Amino acid sequence: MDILELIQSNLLTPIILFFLFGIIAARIKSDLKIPEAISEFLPIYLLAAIGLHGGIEMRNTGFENMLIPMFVAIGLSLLFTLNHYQILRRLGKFNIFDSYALASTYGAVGAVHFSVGLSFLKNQGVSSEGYLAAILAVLEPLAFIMAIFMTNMAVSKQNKTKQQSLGDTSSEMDLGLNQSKVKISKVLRESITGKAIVILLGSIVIGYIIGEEGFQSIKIVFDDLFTGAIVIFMIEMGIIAGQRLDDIKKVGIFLTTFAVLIPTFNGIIGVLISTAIGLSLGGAVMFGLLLASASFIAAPAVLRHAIPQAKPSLYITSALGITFPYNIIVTLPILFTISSFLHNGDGTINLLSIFINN
Amino acid sequence: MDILELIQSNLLTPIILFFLFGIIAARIKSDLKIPEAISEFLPIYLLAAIGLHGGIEMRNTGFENMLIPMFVAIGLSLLFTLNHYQILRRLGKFNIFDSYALASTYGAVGAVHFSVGLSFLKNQGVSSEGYLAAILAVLEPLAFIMAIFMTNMAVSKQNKTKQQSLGDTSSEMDLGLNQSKVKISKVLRESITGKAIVILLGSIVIGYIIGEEGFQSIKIVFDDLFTGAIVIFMIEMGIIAGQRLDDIKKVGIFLTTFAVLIPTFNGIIGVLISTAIGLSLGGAVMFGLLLASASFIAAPAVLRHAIPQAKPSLYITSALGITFPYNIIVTLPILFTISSFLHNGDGTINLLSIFINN
Amino acid sequence: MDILELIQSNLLTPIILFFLFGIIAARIKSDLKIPEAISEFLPIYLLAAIGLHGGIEMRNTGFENMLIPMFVAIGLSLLFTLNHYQILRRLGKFNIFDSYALASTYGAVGAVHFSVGLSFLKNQGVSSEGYLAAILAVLEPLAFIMAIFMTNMAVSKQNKTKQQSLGDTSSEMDLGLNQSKVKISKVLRESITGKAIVILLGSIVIGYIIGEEGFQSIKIVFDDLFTGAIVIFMIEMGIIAGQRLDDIKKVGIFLTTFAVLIPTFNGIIGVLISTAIGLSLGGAVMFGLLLASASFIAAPAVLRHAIPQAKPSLYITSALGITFPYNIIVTLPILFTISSFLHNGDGTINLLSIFINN
Amino acid sequence: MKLYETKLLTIICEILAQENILDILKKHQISGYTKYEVDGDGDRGLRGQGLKTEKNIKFEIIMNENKLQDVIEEISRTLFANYAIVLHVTDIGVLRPEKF
Amino acid sequence: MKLYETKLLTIICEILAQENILDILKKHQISGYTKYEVDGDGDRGLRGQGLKTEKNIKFEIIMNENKLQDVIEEISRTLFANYAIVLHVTDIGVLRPEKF
Amino acid sequence: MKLYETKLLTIICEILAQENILDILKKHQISGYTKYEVDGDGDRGLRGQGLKTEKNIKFEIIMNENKLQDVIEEISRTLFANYAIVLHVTDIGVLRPEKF
Ligand SMILES: Nc1ncnc2c1ncn2[C@@H]1O[C@H](COP(=O)(O)O)[C@@H](O)[C@H]1O
Ligand SMILES: Nc1ncnc2c1ncn2[C@@H]1O[C@H](COP(=O)(O)O)[C@@H](O)[C@H]1O
Ligand SMILES: Nc1ncnc2c1ncn2[C@@H]1O[C@H](COP(=O)(O)O)[C@@H](O)[C@H]1O
Ligand code: NA
Ligand code: NA
Ligand code: NA
Repeated sequence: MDILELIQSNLLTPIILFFLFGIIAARIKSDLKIPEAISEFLPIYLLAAIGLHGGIEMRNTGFENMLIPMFVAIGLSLLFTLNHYQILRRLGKFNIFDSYALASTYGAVGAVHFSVGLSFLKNQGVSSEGYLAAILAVLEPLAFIMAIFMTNMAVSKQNKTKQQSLGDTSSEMDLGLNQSKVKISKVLRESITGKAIVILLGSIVIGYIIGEEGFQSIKIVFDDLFTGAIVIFMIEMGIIAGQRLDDIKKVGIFLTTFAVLIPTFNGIIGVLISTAIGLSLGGAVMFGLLLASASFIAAPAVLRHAIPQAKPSLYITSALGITFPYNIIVTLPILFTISSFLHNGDGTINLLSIFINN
Repeated sequence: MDILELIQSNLLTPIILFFLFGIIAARIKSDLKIPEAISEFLPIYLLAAIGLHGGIEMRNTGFENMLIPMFVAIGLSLLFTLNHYQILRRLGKFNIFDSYALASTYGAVGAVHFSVGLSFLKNQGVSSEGYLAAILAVLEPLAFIMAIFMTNMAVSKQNKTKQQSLGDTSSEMDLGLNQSKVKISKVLRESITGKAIVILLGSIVIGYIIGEEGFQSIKIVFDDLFTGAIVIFMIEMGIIAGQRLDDIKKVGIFLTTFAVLIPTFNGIIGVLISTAIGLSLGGAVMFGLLLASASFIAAPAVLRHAIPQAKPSLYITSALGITFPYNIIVTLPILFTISSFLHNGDGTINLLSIFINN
Repeated sequence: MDILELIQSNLLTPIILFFLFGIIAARIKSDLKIPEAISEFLPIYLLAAIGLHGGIEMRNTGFENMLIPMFVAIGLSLLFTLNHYQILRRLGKFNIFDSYALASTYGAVGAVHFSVGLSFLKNQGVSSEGYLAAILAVLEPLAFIMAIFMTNMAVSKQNKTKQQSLGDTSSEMDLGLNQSKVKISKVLRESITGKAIVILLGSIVIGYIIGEEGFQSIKIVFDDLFTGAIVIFMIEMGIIAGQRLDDIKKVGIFLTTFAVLIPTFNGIIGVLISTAIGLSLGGAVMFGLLLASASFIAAPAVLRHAIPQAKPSLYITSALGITFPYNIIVTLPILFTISSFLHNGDGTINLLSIFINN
Repeated sequence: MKLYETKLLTIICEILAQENILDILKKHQISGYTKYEVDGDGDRGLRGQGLKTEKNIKFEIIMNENKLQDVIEEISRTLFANYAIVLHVTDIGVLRPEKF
Repeated sequence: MKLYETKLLTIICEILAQENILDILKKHQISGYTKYEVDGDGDRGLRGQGLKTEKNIKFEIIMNENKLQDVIEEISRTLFANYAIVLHVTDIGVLRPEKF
Repeated sequence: MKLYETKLLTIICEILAQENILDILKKHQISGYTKYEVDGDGDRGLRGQGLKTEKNIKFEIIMNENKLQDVIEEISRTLFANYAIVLHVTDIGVLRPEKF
């Protein structure tokens, strides 16, 4: 199957179709809505399921070999975030706040992406390394923390320059800047105790402890219902994306291009490097997808507090309205094709060694 | 099994029993309640499941042969609505607003009826034509639109007569009447983008696209859990019906009789005609049930806006408190018995040709 | 497997682990929360599942032999409640209101305990008598009703003494006391129409009517999903318990000891006596667990109204924060080991006859 | 800080009148309001149990006095007859009167 | 339109006192009120997290002045000691004073 | 019963400003407040649909007049620029003025 065929067949899965359906429902201004309690509960459920699955896999396969992928993922995530910032600030001419907010939104990872990816692989009959759920948990807060740290640094510098030139120390703006500087420890704390990470890490540990056998009694809830639950969640995601579609005009041509090219680029790099360090076909796809993903659930919650000067209409709309559909419809099949080629094609080793030697 | 036995065995299914249980819980003033988020979500889920099921069946069996049943259903639905109006206005002496509201409540169709019907057939090991879900979607807003249209017409006429006799054009009542006249396009729009129709049509299309195979990954959620989900919903429906039982006095003897005889009549006609135009045993039961059903979820939402002068205590109470339980307990087995007789009895063709020749 | 091993393996089941996880999440002040609609719905679902299960079992095995266990349970429950009161009032020096509130909290039974017990037995491949669900329903309000009755009696007596010594009849306190005296019929009424009992009894009856066969269509929802649903509920229970952990200081050393020893004692007595009157291995465990359990969902709702002078921080914290985790982690394996020994050990009959002869 | 006197209009109505209220606000160029779901009891009976369509909604709108008269006039004229509605007006102080 | 002066009584209480408040209203022949769930903090600590029974409820009752005195007298006498309750009174204007 | 005059400060703000408001209250030693989620519309557009983070929250705080000035001064200085916030003040009467 070539990429186009795979994209087409992926397009016709319930997950994608119900997402598109949600967008249409919102566009025709239907009053369809998944009740709030359900759409708040579903991410918790999805993360618990991802975590249990990952923990059980880690028990089966061990997690000694998880350290290298973990550090590579951390390194890439930080590198990419810096790269995004440079592109947005220099080429895109965004102000410093929007640049950092967007850079970290695309440097961060999305659990919904991850769920869709797992379900996609299940459909293809391909498995992936369990420890990727742990990498998801670690990457979650990483890009935000760095972006906030960098914003603080940049702000202090500006601040100092201003003070020197003005000699005035108690301006209101100053006050605001000092306030934002202390926030980093709070953000760090809140990220780590944030519900997403807590339920994900907790479920990984529990999955690891109970193993395949202990999982049997809850398998139907946390495994068999998984794809159906994603489908229901995708309706709501589609509706929210659809409601924001009007905002895309505000996003502009530069950011739209960014929101498509960057995930593709990050994802492909992710597949290549993870293949090189030994991940399986499915593992490389998930690794690439993690790096390709943008955060649209955590981002608004964290950034609105941490960088309140940045415009949410930019970072939420581009991540949820452009990148997410693009990734699950187009990027995912691309990454799968590349990974299949690298793992099954005869030229794999050669190709990789060439790539690495360069 | 004769009708009485079938009624009895139907009475003892979880769906009916939990509905009766809900009524009792409400009557003894228990504080039992299904949380709102759940009871808002369940109809969405049920409609999605119905739609997917219908779409998949349509893919299997094609939908060319759906046109005739569709037009017959539309015709019967309009005819029945007019018939209800005449009966209510002339025999029942209801005012014009209540007459139209009730006429359309009984001309419209109910998705909960449909769910219970599907589950009943599943229990009997009988299948039905997938396109009936599409007919459900089309019939949903039909009776309302006609009733509102007719009400507007009637009101304008009254209006004109009054103006001629009074020569006064700016009275407050007049204003109200003019207002209600413009509402029809809005009602039409809102009906079509209403969540019930949107999720139902969307799921039919998605079911048609994904087919049996694409459905596998979500089958457990959207098929295996179906009857259990209905049961939970029936508890809440029972509670609401039970809370309204006191209002039945207000409904009066005429409307109570209407609420029992009309569905029986409409349903039997439905089975006969649909058998004549070639529907299967199960399909004829569902077709009859559609025509027998009264709307008690859409009706309050639409009519309260569109014909605010009508009394909700009449149309909600009779539809939910009388017709719904009567239909699922009595009408459904009757329709099934008739349809079985028509389809399996040796005299089928003869009987039908006699019926048609008359 | 000896007790310690069993405790250890029980500790490592999803139910216990997710409960502990919830506690940790609350302690690190995570914002993790199961939405209210879900955590309100889950007990209703669990009780419906318990009831259906019990009803079906009763149909299989008859319920003539349920009368003796029922009366024994009632007798023990009342006896234990009085015993708790004596201990708390005399040894613990609690005031009369706190003593009665606590005595009934531990005399009452907990449906969550029961759910966990059922799931534990399922895991061990052991079944239990269906009529225990009916005993659960009967015991639920019993201890409360007695405690409130006793409180009223005690209060009237005090009241009379005071009036005689003061000769004053219209003091404000007096008014309060008279008010509390009339409450008993209201409490009785509210207990019996309370959602827990209503859904439990309703489901038992429905389960009895539909039997194994009628259950098939909803088995997946009300049986297969059971343990997974408990797991989700346990997260929330853990979070609530964790939030209350600070209050444990206020509970004091006496009540903490009480909260551990009393359930162990009551539970063991329960296993011994129920074995003596002929319950099966699993039935005796459930019987013991019922008597060992403390109520932490019904208690706050009933007692806060009925004995408002008692301190909720005492009875909720000790029941949910100490007794519940202790029971599902320690008491349950203890009771199971004892019951196994009594039922399988060769000395069973002898041991019992010795016990009874004493 | 100086508080400027203005008015708070509170409207409690059945949820079905919600759109009509919003239309009236729009017509009078009032773009700010706060709303939330409430339960209640009154001449038309208990509200807030059962179906979503049987709930009440409460609007709170800060506005200056001249608009107020027109708005309550229109609400009472067009909606009082057909819907369960209760409204009341409170004197309040705000910081940025130009916002309302 | 003329606004008639009347009173708005607001009561915030733990959900367990809800029935008692409703009883008192009934006793004083007050058939209209609005209520909704709220969270809060006060002398008796944070409310609104955790168990349903630990929530607060807020009542708003439009009533005329003479009933007001009796109602708040009874609430403070019978409920203040045992329940977390806060109440306050606001002057408001309504259109149909006979309704309250 | 005597009602003592005091103030009710009402704050409607996007949910993200919630922590900041609570911090300010704490700083001014105000330990009592009531809060609940609301929807709304205003200069910054419709709020209350979609994501949880896009909801509004409404605070109601009974407090005496001297604290009031400091609190609204700090809120307007530190939060008005970055968050959607509307606040207003009402005169109310309470029974136990020492509680606030
Ligand atoms: N006296 C009152 N005080 C506060 N709210 C009221 C009052 N009367 C009615 N309401 C509210 O207004 C709604 C409609 O009132 P009604 O039209 O009287 O049924 C009720 O459901 C209550 O929420
Ligand atoms: N100063 C205040 N302003 C507004 N609401 C308050 C205030 N103090 C207490 N409350 C509310 O009243 C409830 C009970 O108060 P308390 O008895 O002080 O715990 C609290 O949970 C709050 O919802
Ligand atoms: N005139 C108003 N009356 C009542 N509430 C308002 C008003 N204007 C704004 N609000 C509330 O305050 C929130 C923030 O206002 P804004 O900054 O104007 O968007 C809105 O979402 C509304 O809930
Ligand atoms: Na990323
Ligand atoms: Na019909
Ligand atoms: Na007990």
